Amino acid sequence: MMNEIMTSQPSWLNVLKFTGLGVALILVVILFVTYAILAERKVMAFMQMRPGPNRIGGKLGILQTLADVLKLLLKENITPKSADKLLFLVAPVIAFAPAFMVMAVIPFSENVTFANLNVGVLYYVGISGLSIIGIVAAGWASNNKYSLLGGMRAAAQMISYEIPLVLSLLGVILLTGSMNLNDIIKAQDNVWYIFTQPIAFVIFFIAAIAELNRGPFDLVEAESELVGGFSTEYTGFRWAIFMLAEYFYLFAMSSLITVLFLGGWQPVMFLGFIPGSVWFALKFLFVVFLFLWIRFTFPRIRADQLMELGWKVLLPLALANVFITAIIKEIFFR
Amino acid sequence: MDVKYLEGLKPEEIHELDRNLFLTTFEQLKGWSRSNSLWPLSFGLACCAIEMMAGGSSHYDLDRFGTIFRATPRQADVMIVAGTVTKKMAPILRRLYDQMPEPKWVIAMGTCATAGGPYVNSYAVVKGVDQIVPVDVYIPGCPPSPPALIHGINLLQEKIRYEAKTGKKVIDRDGK
Amino acid sequence: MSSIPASSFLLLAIILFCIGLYGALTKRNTVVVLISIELMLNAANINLVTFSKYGLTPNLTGHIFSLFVMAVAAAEAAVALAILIALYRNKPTILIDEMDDLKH
Amino acid sequence: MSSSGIVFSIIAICAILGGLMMITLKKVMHMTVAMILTYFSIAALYVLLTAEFVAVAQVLVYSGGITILMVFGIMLTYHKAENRDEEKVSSFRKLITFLSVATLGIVSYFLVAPVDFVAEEIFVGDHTKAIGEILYTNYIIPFELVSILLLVALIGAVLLAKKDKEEANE
Repeated sequence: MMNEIMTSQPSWLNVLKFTGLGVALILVVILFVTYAILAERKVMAFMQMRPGPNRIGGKLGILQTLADVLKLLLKENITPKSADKLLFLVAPVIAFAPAFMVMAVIPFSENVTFANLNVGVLYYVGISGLSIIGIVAAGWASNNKYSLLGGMRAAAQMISYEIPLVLSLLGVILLTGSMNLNDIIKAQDNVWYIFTQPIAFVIFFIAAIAELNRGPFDLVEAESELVGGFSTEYTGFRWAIFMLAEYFYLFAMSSLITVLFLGGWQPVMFLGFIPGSVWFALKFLFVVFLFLWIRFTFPRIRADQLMELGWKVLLPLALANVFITAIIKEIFFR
Repeated sequence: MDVKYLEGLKPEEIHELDRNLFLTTFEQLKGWSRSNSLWPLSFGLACCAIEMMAGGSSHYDLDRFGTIFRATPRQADVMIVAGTVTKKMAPILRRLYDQMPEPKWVIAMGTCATAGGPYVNSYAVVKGVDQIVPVDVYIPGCPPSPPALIHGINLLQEKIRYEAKTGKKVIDRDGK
Repeated sequence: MSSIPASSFLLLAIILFCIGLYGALTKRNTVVVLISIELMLNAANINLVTFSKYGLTPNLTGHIFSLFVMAVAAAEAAVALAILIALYRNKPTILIDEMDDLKH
Repeated sequence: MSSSGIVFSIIAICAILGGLMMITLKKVMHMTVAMILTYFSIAALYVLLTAEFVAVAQVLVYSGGITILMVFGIMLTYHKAENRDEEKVSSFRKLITFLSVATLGIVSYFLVAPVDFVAEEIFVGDHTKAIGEILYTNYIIPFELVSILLLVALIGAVLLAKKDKEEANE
C-alpha cells in the first residue's frame, strides 16, 4: 500500500480512501478499548468473587464504559497555573499518536495489512518508543513532584525493558530470516514460535507487560506512592487520551504477540475452514485475557526489583537465547 | 443552559425554554452518565475509612455502581469525607476539594463529618465538614456500615438525576 | 520517485546543518549544544543516504555509513552527558562557557 | 508535482520548522521536543529515499534513545532562568555567527544546486537483508570496531556518572 501511494498521482480519491481506512481501524480499536476496560473490571470482579459493574446495561454492565467516557468528556479541563501550558497540551497527543501508528504494520488476516514493511518488527519497537517522550513531557509539564517522578520512572522502565524485548525478538527473526511480519506468520505454518522459542516468548511477555505499564509493573502510576504518576494533574478528556493510548498499546502488543508467537491468522490443525481473521481474534483475545489475569494475580514490585529483573535476569537470558538459537539454526537447519 | 440573550421573555418562559425537549434529554443524558460513574477520591481520615474500604471490597462491592476510587483529586468526582476532620486537616481538605474538577460532590460520612460527632466539644475538631465544603449527602452512624454508605451513594445518584431532569436544586444554597 | 531532484535533499541537509551550526555556536546550555551537534550529524547522514540512491555509483554503502554515524553519535551523546553530570557534581553549572576551570 | 513531491515538501517543512523552533524557543525541554520533530522528519525522509532500515534505526536511536538521554541530562542538572542565560550571549556575537553561517549555507547552495543525478533503483527486494550481508562481509571490521566503541562508551559513561565512594558516603 505504501508503494502504491508513493507512485500514484495525488488525487482526492486517494486521500479519501486512506482516511476512510484509518478511521475504520480507529473505530474498531475504540470499540475494543471500550470493552477491554469493561472486561478488565468484570474479569477482576470475577477473580475477586464479586459481581462487578452491573447497574447499567443489564447484568454485564454493557454501558458502563460509555457512561465513564461521557462523564470524562463533560468534565472540567483544568490546566494547573504553574504548569507549562504548551507542553501540557501537546503531551497527550505525543503519547497517543505512536500508539495508533504502530498498528499500521500488523497483519490482521491474510489480506488485511495496512503496510507490509520489510522492517515491520523494528518499526513497531521504534515507534512505540516515541510515546515515552509524551509521558516524560507530561510529567515534566505538570510541574508536580509526583508527575515528574512518574515520568522519570516511566522513561527508565520503558527504556530498560525495550532491550530484552528486542533481544528476545532476535530468536524469532533468526529462525524466520526476515523482519517482515507477514513472513514471520508464514514461517509458522507448521509449528508456532511459542513452541520453538519458549524462552523468547516468556521474556517477551514479561517485557511487554513492563512496556505497557500494567500490573505488576505499574510503578509508573503506583497509586499508593505516586498518587497518579505522570497523569496526576490531568483531568477529564486529556487524561482519557492517556488511557486511550494505554489501551491502544494493549491492543497493538497483544496483536504483535499473536503474530510473533501464536501464528497470527494461521489456523490450528484440521480447522482450516474457519477464516483466518476469526483465528486471529481468538488468539488475540486469549493474549488480552492473559494480560488481565497477570495483572490481578501478582502484587506490584519495587522499583529496584524491577530494574534488577530487567537487567540481571531478562537481558542475560535473552542474550543466551539468541546465542543458542543461532547455534541450533547453524547445526540443524542449515 | 444560558438563553438570557433572548430579549423580552418572562422568567417563566425562559425557564420553559431551558427545559425544552432536546436540552432536557441532553441534561438527562449528562445526569445518567455522571450518576453512573461517580469516582470518589480515596480520602480516609478515621475509623469511617475502614468501613469505606469494606464497602469497596468484595462483599459489598462499590464497583457495581461504577464507583472506583481514584488517588488523585484531578480525576475524582465525589469526595467521601470519612471521619473526623480536625482543624489542622481542614485546609488540606479544602485544597483537595478545590483541586477537583467541576462538577463535584461531597458525601459527609459518619457523625464526625456531619456535625463533629463525639468530639464535638474538642477544641481541635471541625464541627461538621459542611463548614468547609458544601455537602450533598449526610450519612449518619458512628461509623456507618457499608450498606449505609451504599445508600448514601445511591441517594447522591438520585439527586444528580433529579437535578438533571427537573433543573431544580435539591438543596437551594442561594436561598431562591 | 525520481521526480525529486537530488539537489533538494542536499539543500535540506545544508539548511539543517546551518541551523545546527548556529545553535552550537550561540547557545550556552551544554545540552542544547549537544542537541545541535546531533542535528549536524543528522544533516551529514541525509547526504550519505541521498548519495546511496542518487549519484554516479549508487549502492548500499551510504546506508551502512549512516548506521555507523548513528552508533558513534549515540556513544558520543552517552559519554558527553556522563561528563556533564560528573562536572555538574563538582561545579553546579550547565553553561558551557563557565566550565573553564583549566584556564584559571 | 507527484505525491512524493508533496510528501517531500511536507517533510522538509517539518524538519526545518523543528530546527528553527530549537533555535528560538526558550526552555530546554521545549527545544528537545522540537528536535524530536526534526529527527522524526529525517526518518520520514529516509523512507522517501527507500532506506527503511536506516529510517527505523533513526527513530530508534535518535527519537527514542538520544532524546530520552538528553531529557535525563536536563532533569539531572539544574536549569534556572534559561532566559537570562541566553541573553548573556551578546547580540553582536549572534549576528556575526548568523552571517558566517548564512555565508556557508549560500556558498554550499551554489555548490549543490547544479547536482542533477538521477535516482536509480539500487536494489530490488529486501533492503534489510542486503544491508546485513554487506555489513557482515565487506564491513565486518568497522562493524566490530563500532561494537567495541559502544562497549567502551557504555563502561565509560557508567564510570563517569557514578559517584565516588567517599562522596556517596557523605
